[in-house]
Amino acid sequence: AAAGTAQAQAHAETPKYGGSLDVATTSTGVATLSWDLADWQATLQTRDTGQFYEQLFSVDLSKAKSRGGKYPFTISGWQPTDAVRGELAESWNWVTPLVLEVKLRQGVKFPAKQGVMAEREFVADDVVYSFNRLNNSPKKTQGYYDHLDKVEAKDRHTLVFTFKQFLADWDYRFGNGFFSGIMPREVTEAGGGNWKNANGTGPFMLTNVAQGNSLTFTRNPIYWDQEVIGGKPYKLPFVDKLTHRVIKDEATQQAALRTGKLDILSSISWEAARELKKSTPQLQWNRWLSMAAARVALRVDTKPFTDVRVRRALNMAVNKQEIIDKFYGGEGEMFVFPMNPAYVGYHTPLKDMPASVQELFKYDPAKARKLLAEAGYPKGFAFKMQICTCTTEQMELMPLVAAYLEMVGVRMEIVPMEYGAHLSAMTSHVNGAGYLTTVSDVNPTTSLRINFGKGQVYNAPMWNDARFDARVADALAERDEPRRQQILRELTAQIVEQAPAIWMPAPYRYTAWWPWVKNYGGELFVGAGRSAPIHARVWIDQDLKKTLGF
Amino acid sequence: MQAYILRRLLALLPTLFIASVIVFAIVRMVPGDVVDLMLSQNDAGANQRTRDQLLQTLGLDKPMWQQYGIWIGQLAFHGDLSHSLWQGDSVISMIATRLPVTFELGLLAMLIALSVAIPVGVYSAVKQDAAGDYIARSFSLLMLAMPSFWIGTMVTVFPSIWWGWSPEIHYMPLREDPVQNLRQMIIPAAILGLSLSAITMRMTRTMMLEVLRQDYIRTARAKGMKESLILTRHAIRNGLIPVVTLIGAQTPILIGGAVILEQIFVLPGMGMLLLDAVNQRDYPVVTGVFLVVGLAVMLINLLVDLSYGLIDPKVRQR
Amino acid sequence: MAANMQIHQAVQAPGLAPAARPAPVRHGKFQWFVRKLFREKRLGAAGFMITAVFLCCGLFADALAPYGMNEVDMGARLQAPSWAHPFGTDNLGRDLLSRCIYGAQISVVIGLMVAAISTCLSALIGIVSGYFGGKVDMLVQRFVDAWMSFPGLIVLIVVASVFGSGITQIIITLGLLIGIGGSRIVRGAVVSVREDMYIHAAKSIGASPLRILWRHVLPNVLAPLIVLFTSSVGTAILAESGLSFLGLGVPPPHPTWGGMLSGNGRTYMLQGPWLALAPGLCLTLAVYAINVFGDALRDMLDPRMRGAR
Amino acid sequence: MSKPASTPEERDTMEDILKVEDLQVHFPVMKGVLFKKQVATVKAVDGVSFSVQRGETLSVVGESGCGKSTTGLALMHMLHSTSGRILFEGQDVTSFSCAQAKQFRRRVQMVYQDPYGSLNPRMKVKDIIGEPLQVHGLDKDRQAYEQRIADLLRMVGLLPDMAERYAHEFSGGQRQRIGIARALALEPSLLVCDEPVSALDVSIQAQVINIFKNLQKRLGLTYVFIAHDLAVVRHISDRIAVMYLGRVVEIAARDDLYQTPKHPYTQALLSAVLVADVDAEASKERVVLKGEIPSPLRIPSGCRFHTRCPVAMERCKTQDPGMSEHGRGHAVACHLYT
Amino acid sequence: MATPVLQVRNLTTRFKTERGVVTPVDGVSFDVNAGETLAIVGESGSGKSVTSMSILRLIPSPPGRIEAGEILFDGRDLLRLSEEQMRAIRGDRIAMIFQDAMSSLNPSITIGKQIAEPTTLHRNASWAEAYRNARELLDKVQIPDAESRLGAYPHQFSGGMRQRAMIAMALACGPRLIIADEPTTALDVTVQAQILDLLRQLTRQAQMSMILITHDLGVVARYADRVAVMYGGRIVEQGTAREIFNRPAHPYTRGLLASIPRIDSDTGQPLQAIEGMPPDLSALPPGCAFGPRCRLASAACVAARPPLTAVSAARPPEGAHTAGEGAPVSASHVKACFNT
Ligand SMILES: Nc1ncnc2c1ncn2[C@@H]1O[C@H](COP(=O)(O)OP(=O)(O)OP(=O)(O)O)[C@@H](O)[C@H]1O
Ligand SMILES: Nc1ncnc2c1ncn2[C@@H]1O[C@H](COP(=O)(O)OP(=O)(O)OP(=O)(O)O)[C@@H](O)[C@H]1O
Ligand SMILES: [Mg+2]
Ligand SMILES: [Mg+2]
Repeated sequence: AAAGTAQAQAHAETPKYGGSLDVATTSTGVATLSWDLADWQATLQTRDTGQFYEQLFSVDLSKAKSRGGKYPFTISGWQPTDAVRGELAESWNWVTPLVLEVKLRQGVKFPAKQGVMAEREFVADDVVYSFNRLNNSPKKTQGYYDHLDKVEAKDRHTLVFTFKQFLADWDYRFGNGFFSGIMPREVTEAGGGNWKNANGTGPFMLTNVAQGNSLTFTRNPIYWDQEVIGGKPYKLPFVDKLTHRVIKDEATQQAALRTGKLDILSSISWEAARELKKSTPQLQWNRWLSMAAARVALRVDTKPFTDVRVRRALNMAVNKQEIIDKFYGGEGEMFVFPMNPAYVGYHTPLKDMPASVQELFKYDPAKARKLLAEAGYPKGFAFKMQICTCTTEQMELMPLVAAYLEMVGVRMEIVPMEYGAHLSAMTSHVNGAGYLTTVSDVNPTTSLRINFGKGQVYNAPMWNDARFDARVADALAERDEPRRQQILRELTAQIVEQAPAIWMPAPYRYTAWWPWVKNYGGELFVGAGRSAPIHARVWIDQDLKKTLGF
Repeated sequence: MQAYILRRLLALLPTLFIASVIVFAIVRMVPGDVVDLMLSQNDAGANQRTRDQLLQTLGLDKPMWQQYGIWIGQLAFHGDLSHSLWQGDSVISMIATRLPVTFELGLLAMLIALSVAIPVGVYSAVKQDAAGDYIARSFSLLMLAMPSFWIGTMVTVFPSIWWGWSPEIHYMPLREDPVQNLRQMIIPAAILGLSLSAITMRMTRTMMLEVLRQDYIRTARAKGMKESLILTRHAIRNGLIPVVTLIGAQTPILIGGAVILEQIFVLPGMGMLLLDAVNQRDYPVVTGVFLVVGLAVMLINLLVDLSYGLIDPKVRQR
Repeated sequence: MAANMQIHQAVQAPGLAPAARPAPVRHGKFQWFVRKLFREKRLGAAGFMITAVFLCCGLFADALAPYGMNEVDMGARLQAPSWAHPFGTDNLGRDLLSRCIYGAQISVVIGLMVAAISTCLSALIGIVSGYFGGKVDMLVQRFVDAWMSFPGLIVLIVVASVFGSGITQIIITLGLLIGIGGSRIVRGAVVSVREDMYIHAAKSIGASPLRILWRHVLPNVLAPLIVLFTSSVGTAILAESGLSFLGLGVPPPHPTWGGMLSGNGRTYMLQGPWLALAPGLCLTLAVYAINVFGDALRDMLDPRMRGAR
Repeated sequence: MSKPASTPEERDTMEDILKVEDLQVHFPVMKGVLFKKQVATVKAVDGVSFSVQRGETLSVVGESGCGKSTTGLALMHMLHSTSGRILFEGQDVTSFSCAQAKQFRRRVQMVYQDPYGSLNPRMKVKDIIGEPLQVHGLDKDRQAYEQRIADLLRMVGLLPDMAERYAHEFSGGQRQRIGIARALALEPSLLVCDEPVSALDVSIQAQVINIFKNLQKRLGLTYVFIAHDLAVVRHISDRIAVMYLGRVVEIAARDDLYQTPKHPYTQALLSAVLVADVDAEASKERVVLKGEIPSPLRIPSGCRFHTRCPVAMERCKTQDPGMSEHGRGHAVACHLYT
Repeated sequence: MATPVLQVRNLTTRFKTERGVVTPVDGVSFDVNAGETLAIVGESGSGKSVTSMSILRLIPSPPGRIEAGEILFDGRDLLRLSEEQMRAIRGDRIAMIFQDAMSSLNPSITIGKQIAEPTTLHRNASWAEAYRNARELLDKVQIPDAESRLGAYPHQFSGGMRQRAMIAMALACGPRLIIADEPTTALDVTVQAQILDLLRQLTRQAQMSMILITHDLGVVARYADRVAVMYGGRIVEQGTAREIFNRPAHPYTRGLLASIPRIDSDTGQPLQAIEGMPPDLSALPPGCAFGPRCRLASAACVAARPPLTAVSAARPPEGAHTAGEGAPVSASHVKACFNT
């Protein structure tokens, strides 16, 4: 990994070691779940364990926009193929169409942990052990590793993956996804669920957990990776201490940022950002499109949503542009689901979509009324829409949507539900005719499958189309990425046109950091939900911090 | 009297038992179970097999009464409140880290509430319908009328803009740095305490008005006692029973209901634990928190009941 | 002396039993009450007026509100107070004055209903348990203990998820929550009244327990009950706002003061302070008014205060 | 309603309306703050027996704190008695069924010693007095009911106008009269009066006592009359029981007792009576009892009175004298007479 | 016996109630000399207690108010003293025994503490000393087992015991004037005798003065030096005990004396009571309050209120004052009646 030379100027300052970094991460809603990777608890788990349990693949941060590249690295589940970089893997190649050989990086070491393990080298057996442990966990998502036959260590630093069949997602499933962490045997034997035992090859070591308040990490002194700045390599990480804050209340988060108690605040609403820019002009900013695209799923197995005309009519009845302009202050995107614009190569901009799709995003109450009349609802109808009380922004927005619908004679009754009940209604497929979901689409290959595949937990509209499912499967089995992209683009247009949901615009969100946070451009994720390599590269300009009065 | 206390303590057991059965069942019957939530953690989509497997692993496939039997058995024989379904930590240890925070917050709030409520209540009873009464009561009622989340937010937002000050977000346990800890606790405790104080203050005023008209107050005056001494020595005590009861009644609010302030001031207390556990449907944690809160409430109510006897000797004879 | 003389003149033929004095002009009870309230309890009278105004707002919201409760006008977003919108508009361009008026409908209804339910419940449980004592008390109090140790939050979530979230559910749940907890206060008061001599006297007359409770115990614990009632109005309105804060409040589009305050009010605290100011003021004023009115009511029901000044 | 009045001749043969057998009322004395221990027992009433016949007045006199009120409350079944039996018309008051208990409450009333404490501060006088009538359903005829309240008030020397007032607006004596009016409202068969006239001026006292006597004549009421004023007692009673430290020490017909008091305590009591005559009082010497007044916490051995008795003998210190009869219905507990 | 300790002049106290103004004390004047016992007797509800509470300014206000008059104690007008100065007098120089001993004791404080309190307040005594003093006082008022009774609560005392506790409390500081409102009503005659003897002894030895309010005319006869008779909120007759008992001048006084039950007489007859109803203090007739019940009443009695006048022409009033409203009354025997 070489640093982009063009940005020499941006990185001209010589980095300094030391200092501490305080961040409030994107999902502050819930404290860490299990510390044991084999508990299969995805997002939040990787967020925190990702600081020390590394994976085979990561991304090349030198391709970040802030460093002159083209990727913002603000989406959690997927990274563009050309940005992937080996982390614990040094190189990999397909020996046969179904056998993958991975050369592991040499000289990577687990640091010593009192009472758990002595310092030792990381070897291929560790990967095999971790994989088998994940694969054999009783809490495993069934079928997750079905594409794999076995994982073996050829020698100390070579791994052989034997596939049953090709899967486009293979690197995500066990490589840079949510269930890919390498946890040494010693830790699991000492008790992997106990944070005091946690120990990995990553840039940080977990030193304290204050339940419901903070996680404290210190730098791993024998971390393997380096960063080249101004042509000079530097050992990582720079900071001595990293603290993850669990702050649920947004006002508190922002106050803490304002007063320098937080160095980085990752997720800020556009409105709060405007205010913060005013009250704290020194802050640095990055804007990114929220992945949590909302849509009011309409159950296609329930009248009147069995009729596509009704579903399309509801889409046309909502003035989405006005929502972007007024509700989101112009800071939103119209077309973000099921293919996020960040999925470069998979996403088709709205203007390139067929007219029948574009039509859905144009406000046309007259046409909506006409469609409804055609479908046999000239006077409209009423339906219940379940919404989670946890999505405050949507709780605000939905009355507005209801008001739009009212104008074409459709009465949408908002049924707020408590978080667990709401989510569970969808996962166990008992949700109402209307159901607001904001579940984010983690990556382009899974997005269509888990949101519209038959029986899938996120399939709130109960979309059930065997041909569609088969095409999705085709795409997953397709080795050629452009062809895969082609299939998925077509499927996206199809599903959007069928309107199994009222597609809602997505707002932009902001990341803010203080100017003393150096070598940082607002990147949020490498791979699935992890931030360790980003934070490892950040250095703190402590003099600047002092000059600014903190 | 000992017999009474003993009886009360013994009565705790069945109460706790019945209550635990109810909570145990209720949290599990609330729509949205833990397995659904765990499944939704998955990005690849899960199927029935995953679900069954999870149920079995978590021991949730057994009939409810069996689950309860196992749980209560562990509690009875090992003093173990089982483990969190998500984290796998022992519930006791989770509560043990959270309880001191809540306890401290509650105690501080209670102290603040009482030290405001009783003097103000007494004052405004003595000065009934005078300007002082109106002002004191108005102030106290304003504290009641302003929602604590609102004050809390103001306290976090405006000082941060005007003076670059915001409440500490790093929780410092009392043991490690008492000064820092108190600095952190005092604002939420004051907000909570002041909002609780209003009701207590009104109760104090009301009871004071009842008491101050009694003949024995006249006797005290006839002895030449100062009004202030009459109040502290003769009056307050006789009006104290409802006030003390109020303290007991406010306990659940203090222990379980301070969620909002814990959230705003980033205090890792029981309220947050409970809220998280409920959100995540972490049944053993919910049940455990409930049991601990319940025990605390019951013990405090026992103390309140015992204090009746101290306050009113007539009640003592039963 | 002068006052004395006037009275003397009012007396007619001396030597008769003075029973023949003309009865003082009798006003209706309500009239008496209002007159006395306004003459002697200025603060209470103000509270009474404000409460009445809010009640009227609630009752005649449809007639009073200049705009609909959910009338969105995205063009008029986040406008500061003006003639067209005396309280300003919110982030959806809804008129805050109208929403506050409709909010009165729901908040005041919630407040009063919850207070009514909870106070009755408190009185019922507290009086029965405190008065009978012994086994009844032991049993009832264990039940209350168990109930109080239920974290209210869980109860609310259970109710919200089993019965759905709605005004009725919130009223009933809050009523139960506040009521059962409050019963201990009533019980405390009853316990100290129970041993009074007049209770013994009533017993010895042969008064039934029901009568003793109703005629003797209740009036003598009325003071804490009134405090309880008026406090719970405030508590309920505030609890609803707390619930809104946690996302368990009255569902949109019904505006509640608490919901407005905890939702938009907080989000737009800096951009549009009036968003919080309007409902906050209503809430504060209502809670304040009901409480001072309650205090005045208590004072006036105290027989020892009768005829003061 | 109450039974027709009995003529004096019948009295002897009539059954006892009230019979008290070996009544004991003990109060525990507790010490300690949280963990209380019973450290002693106040034997407020310690073996009292007497009986009252229908239509007669039994007065109970005795030293202050000797247990008169406690006995009275126990008779009303308002206190838990430690042992002994109280028979009302031959039936144990503790064994009453619900209906019987109500009947009992209707026919037995009490005037409390503490006039203020026993009046509900939140009730108007008319309700206080009218309550017994309401309880027993005698308020159906509104007009008669109000008339009755006015009559009762007038009967005890209060103005019917006062019906609208609250208890705290009355003077001590007026409160006492409210209590009397309440007790008389139902025209009970048995009235337990605990110092009903102590706070009344002599004129009103006379009026009230006359009413008591008239009612007795008219309706055959029975009174248990607890009092300190021996002149009043003489006027009202048929028989008198003298109590000392939780026991009855002498019981006799009125004239017997006043003319030939037997027990030394009774004698002392009578000698201490004051008369409203300045010259007589100026010259009179009173027998003042000497010696430590014993406490019901530590009742002396033997005769309870021996510590203060001017004629105490050696055996009085050890032997408890039982009641013995001397002459018709005149019983006394004293070693002098055994 | 020359200097009055207390001079009450034209004292008027009113209660404003919903039903009108009640005047329980209406222009009352009297003196109390050092070492003297003044008995106030009279109709129940005639204002005796209110008078005595007015002296200590303990009228509940609202609804009560002292409207007029002077109360000179050692030459100082109590009605003009500040609250603080008044406090120094209450319980120390003037002590009061309230009529309703039952409700006048604090139910939640031990008897011992309540008795000890005045000593700590006015004598700066430590609690231990005060308790010792309290014990002695309880002994003095004949409560047996004083030591252990110190720790009892009022409800554990009998009526008479509470009354004695009140007396002990009043005696705690050795006051110059003691106002005893029916102090012995709940006591049996032997204890009563001992208590009253104790009080008399104090008046004799310590020159303590006493206002003794009582209905027991036997007590008055034995212990009072002078007697004031109240009716309908006014003093209708005043004189030495001997004068009142032997030559009662006012018809009410006479009626009262005639109502006394006699312990030695035959009781076949009903007791004699004054006829008619007591007056309503909120609507007193303009004339004599007793007029409506008076056999001797004439037109004059109905028209105007009779002033206090000296009784016997043979003994002219010593102070040579014309007895009338508000005028100091120093004639030994005065009455407010036109006809006797
Ligand atoms: N708070 C009050 N409000 C109205 N009237 C009152 C109040 N207190 C006393 N009175 C009236 O004042 C009058 C005098 O009362 P006071 O207590 O002085 O009588 P008293 O002479 O002491 O009688 P007793 O011998 O019965 O104690 C009574 O008629 C009473 O009704
Ligand atoms: N609740 C109680 N607890 C403890 N002791 C009590 C209680 N009630 C009464 N006593 C005691 O019992 C004894 C008798 O009391 P009681 O009231 O019967 O006396 P009494 O004869 O009515 O006296 P008095 O004439 O003074 O009213 C007293 O020594 C008193 O202290
Ligand atoms: Mg008694
Ligand atoms: Mg009196």
